[in-house]
Amino acid sequence: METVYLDNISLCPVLPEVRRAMARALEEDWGNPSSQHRLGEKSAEALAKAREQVAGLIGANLPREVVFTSCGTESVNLAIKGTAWAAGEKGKHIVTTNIEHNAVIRSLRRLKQMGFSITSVPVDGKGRVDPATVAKAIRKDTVLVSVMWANNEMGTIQPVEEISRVCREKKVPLHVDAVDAVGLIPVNVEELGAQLVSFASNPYGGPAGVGGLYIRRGTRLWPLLDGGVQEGRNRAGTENLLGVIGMGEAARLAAETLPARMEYARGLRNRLLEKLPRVVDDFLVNGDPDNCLPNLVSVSIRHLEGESIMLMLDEEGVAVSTRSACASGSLRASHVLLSAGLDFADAQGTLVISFGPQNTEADVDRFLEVLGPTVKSLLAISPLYKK
Amino acid sequence: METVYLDNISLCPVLPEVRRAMARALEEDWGNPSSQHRLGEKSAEALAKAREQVAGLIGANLPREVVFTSCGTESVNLAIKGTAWAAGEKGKHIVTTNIEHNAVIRSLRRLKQMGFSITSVPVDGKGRVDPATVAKAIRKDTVLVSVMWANNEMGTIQPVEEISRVCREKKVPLHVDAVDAVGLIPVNVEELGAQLVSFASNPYGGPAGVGGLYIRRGTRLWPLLDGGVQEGRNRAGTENLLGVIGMGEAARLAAETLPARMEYARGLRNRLLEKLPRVVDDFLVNGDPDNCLPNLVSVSIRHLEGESIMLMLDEEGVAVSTRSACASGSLRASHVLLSAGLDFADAQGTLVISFGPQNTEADVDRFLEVLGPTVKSLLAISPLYKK
Amino acid sequence: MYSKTVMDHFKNPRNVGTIEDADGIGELGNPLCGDMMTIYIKVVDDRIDDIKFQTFGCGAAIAVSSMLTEIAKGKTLDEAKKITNKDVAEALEGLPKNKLHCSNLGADALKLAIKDYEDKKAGRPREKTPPDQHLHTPEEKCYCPYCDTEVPEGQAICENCAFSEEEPAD
Amino acid sequence: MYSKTVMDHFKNPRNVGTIEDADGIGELGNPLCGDMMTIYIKVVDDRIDDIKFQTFGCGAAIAVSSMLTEIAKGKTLDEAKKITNKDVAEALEGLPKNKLHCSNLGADALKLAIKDYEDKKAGRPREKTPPDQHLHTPEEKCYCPYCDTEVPEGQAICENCAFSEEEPAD
Ligand SMILES: Cc1ncc(COP(=O)(O)O)c(C=O)c1O
Ligand SMILES: Cc1ncc(COP(=O)(O)O)c(C=O)c1O
Ligand code: FES
Ligand code: FES
Repeated sequence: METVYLDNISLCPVLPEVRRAMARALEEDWGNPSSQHRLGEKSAEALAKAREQVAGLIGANLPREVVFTSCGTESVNLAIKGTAWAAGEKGKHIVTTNIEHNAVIRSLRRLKQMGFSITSVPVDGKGRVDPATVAKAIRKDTVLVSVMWANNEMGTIQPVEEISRVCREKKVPLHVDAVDAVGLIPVNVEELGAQLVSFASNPYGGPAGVGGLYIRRGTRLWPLLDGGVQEGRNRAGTENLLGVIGMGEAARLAAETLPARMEYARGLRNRLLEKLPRVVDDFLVNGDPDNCLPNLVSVSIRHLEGESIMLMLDEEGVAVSTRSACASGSLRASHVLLSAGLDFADAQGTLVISFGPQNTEADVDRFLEVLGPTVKSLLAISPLYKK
Repeated sequence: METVYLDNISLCPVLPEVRRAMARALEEDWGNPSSQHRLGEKSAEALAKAREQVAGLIGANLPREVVFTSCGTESVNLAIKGTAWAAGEKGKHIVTTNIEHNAVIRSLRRLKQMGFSITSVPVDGKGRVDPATVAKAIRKDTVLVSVMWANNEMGTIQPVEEISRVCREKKVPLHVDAVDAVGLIPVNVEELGAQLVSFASNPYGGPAGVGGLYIRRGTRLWPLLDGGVQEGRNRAGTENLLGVIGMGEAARLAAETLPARMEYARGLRNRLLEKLPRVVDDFLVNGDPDNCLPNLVSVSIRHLEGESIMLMLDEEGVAVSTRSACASGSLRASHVLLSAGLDFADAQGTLVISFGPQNTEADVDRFLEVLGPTVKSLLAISPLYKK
Repeated sequence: MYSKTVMDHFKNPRNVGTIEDADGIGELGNPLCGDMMTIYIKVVDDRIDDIKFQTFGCGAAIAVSSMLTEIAKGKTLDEAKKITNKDVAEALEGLPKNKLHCSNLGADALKLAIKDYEDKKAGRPREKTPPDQHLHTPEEKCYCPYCDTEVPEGQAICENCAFSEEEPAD
Repeated sequence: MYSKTVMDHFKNPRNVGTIEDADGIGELGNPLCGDMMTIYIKVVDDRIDDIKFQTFGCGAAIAVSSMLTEIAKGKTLDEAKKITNKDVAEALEGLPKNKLHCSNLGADALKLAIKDYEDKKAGRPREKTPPDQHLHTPEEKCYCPYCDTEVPEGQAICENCAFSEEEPAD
């Protein structure tokens, strides 16, 4: 049985071109980029090339504004903690939103333990932040605003441009968690004007466990990893050259094909949303239809719990993800969905279907074909469902 | 011209078996280990297998005592900063030595900026720390001792067993930077009894930019990367599964072949040291002949500066490394060599020759063949050399 | 992740549904993950003659409910009261450590159903247990599904990371 | 890393050695990396008739010395005094940014040699410049070899990371 993989937001298959580039690098590039002899130079060149490719994808003015990290989480931690620690006497207050990824939430909670205070602003029913609310939350001692670009549970895209304008007016550095935006929708950090933008390699078909942080020239932050002089002294440690080469290739491909990929994903998304009512009666579509990731659908199937749906689909060879507490190993239903106003049971029944370039219309159809009977048989078990 | 690569301590070529394992993984393993469906499970299994292989190499009792990181530097930063931050009211004093790697030095300096105080103990002329000096440096408010296992510039192996005994007596947690020990000499963390042991994947033929930290069960530390629940909550972020699989395979091979590899390297080392006087008149061999890495030779060629030697060798296709300030991009000659009592000029002329399993006796001979004329022509330029 | 037996009971759950004129109903919610389970019993001669369940919960919770009903069916009330959560988990050939709390739901819900039957028979007013009352018994260890550490007896949720997901960062 | 011209001058340095009965000797050390350069000149009719160097330093330092002697040879003293470090670096087709301070050594050492000649001729006592005196001139930017940031005029070393390598962590 062929697996139909519709969980590209958790982990995207590495693109064939990227695999080829990495397989080649595996045979060739093994000098230490910091060491001075010729083999080292070859690696330094590969690193520089990848940096240019990534800078190209995100619209950075200078390649050196891109620092490679080991994942989106590291980028986020470096951006947030690094800025907070470097702020010194300027203040100890940070503004964020209620729908951030755990990498942001937990970084901030760690800073709270270190004496910082945090204001977290709410979102509306579509999961959008109001820039005016952010403006109001900024205080004299605010040293950072951290807002995500696109949400990985609802697909909602935030008004980051307006938030950036607010932050520039108030002269507060802005960090944008763009892990689920870069490579999926157009991102131009130079136009955005944020000081810090986090992203990863995998969402657009690069290898997992490789990330990047855009640090606008002139931005001060303390490294998270102290040691050698790699990455412009912003991140010490021997580079994962293989991963970085893969990220570079994935960035090059994404920059070239982004509009086509978005168009294609939107087609699959629309097909799914159009046909969904034919197989499920009672469901909610989450997020903001006017500002959403083209490749993600977030639906809450009412009266059901998500892991059980996911598991049954998986048995039929269809892989999706769920935001149910049971599945995520978390204690409560997703804070993102609850923040957007879903009730507990609906949040528990949320499926996230996400497309990659390898998916086809047949995949959508197969998902729907399997979903119908799955929902029917689980509704029979549910104490919440009254016919 | 074939390159003779004798800089395996900076970066070791990835072993053919490891490349094969990674090439295979590149085609297969791409589910997210944290996600629950079947593809995710396959990856979780690969991750668990690698963890067992690495635990086997270092002699950890439980695989979960091994946390994967993105490099030796991250392991060191996590061990040192994580322990210091978690110590809270217990104290703010840390003991280390004068010959640590920059990852340790700079992590400690960062903690100094955060209010910690550091005592750094000296070494003798062979680069060895006296455990009694460490014992004397420990105070009531000492919350960590950090000592390296094997030094990457002189090859000196430290008396970590005795230092561990001292720390256990005084009930102070011990971190051992074993980046240049694990996979090169026998390491058994369970017998050692240290709380934290840092290591990387590359020194024994695994991929670069992958590391590990042994965290003894029951040890408390704050994560450096906050976010998801990966790595037993000690290190959040999407895993570099490909790298980890490579590290696991390299660990498996190292565990199997360590005695043979050591014996082989020792043969090359002895050959080099025996023949060196035939091509160079005035040199010093650094380190401790009784306690040294089998695959590393550190020699200071008198009256010469290291980068110039290294560069000339490189032109002839022989890659070694140097600890000269000019080459390392540092301001001063190596703190390690100066701490061991070398004068400035000698420290500037230090070459580090390091072997990997791929090296042959012919490589040693080629190095010596090229070194003789190189030294002769550079001595002619040196103002320090008087015939 | 799940054993074959769990998957079998999850995919083909036994005794699903309600009993119209049930003699006892036990309803229990799990404060850890917000899931719900309802057990219906029909009692004949102090024996569980029929048993049905409805569950809103994960794969493990469904399998636990199904297995529990299989074990309980035909047992005397006294025997049924002695079914422990551990019995159910063992019959399922084990549950992942962070799913052990789902199995706690099963035996507890059955006990509530029996109590409901006995109360009714004795003419006592029927107690409605608030659904978030999770009964930790001393012999059954419960692990936080989030951080995998043991949740001590008498504590409903893991202190280490209680509700940390839900709250925003401030 | 290095240009072809640098490598050529490094591998085949011109004018290596000492001049036994030199008319002027300039010796200069680089406080940034501890390297040393000595320039020997023979002056005939106010022209540099012969010039030799000895250098303890990196590839760049050796190439700089070699190129400097090539440029200076045959020049009048006045012309020679006008040679800037930038001229040398440009003749070498550029140096890596963090090696620009090596080129600073070259022209400065030559100036010291000329001064030594002039002092001797004027009967002034010969000044021995302490070898760690690195002369930053306003028009020449100098970058820290460690962190690549510009070292401001009048400052011998980079404040950002001065000597941080040498000191232990306490
Ligand atoms: C919005 C967002 N931020 C941060 C992260 C963390 O990135 P990584 O998983 O690469 O560590 C993710 C990952 O899913 C994410 O979706
Ligand atoms: C002793 C020692 N510690 C730490 C490190 C840092 O490890 P990595 O380069 O993997 O970040 C090194 C690397 O060379 C080392 O030799
Ligand atoms: S019922 Fe929620 S985790 Fe099992
Ligand atoms: S002379 Fe030392 S870096 Fe060039």
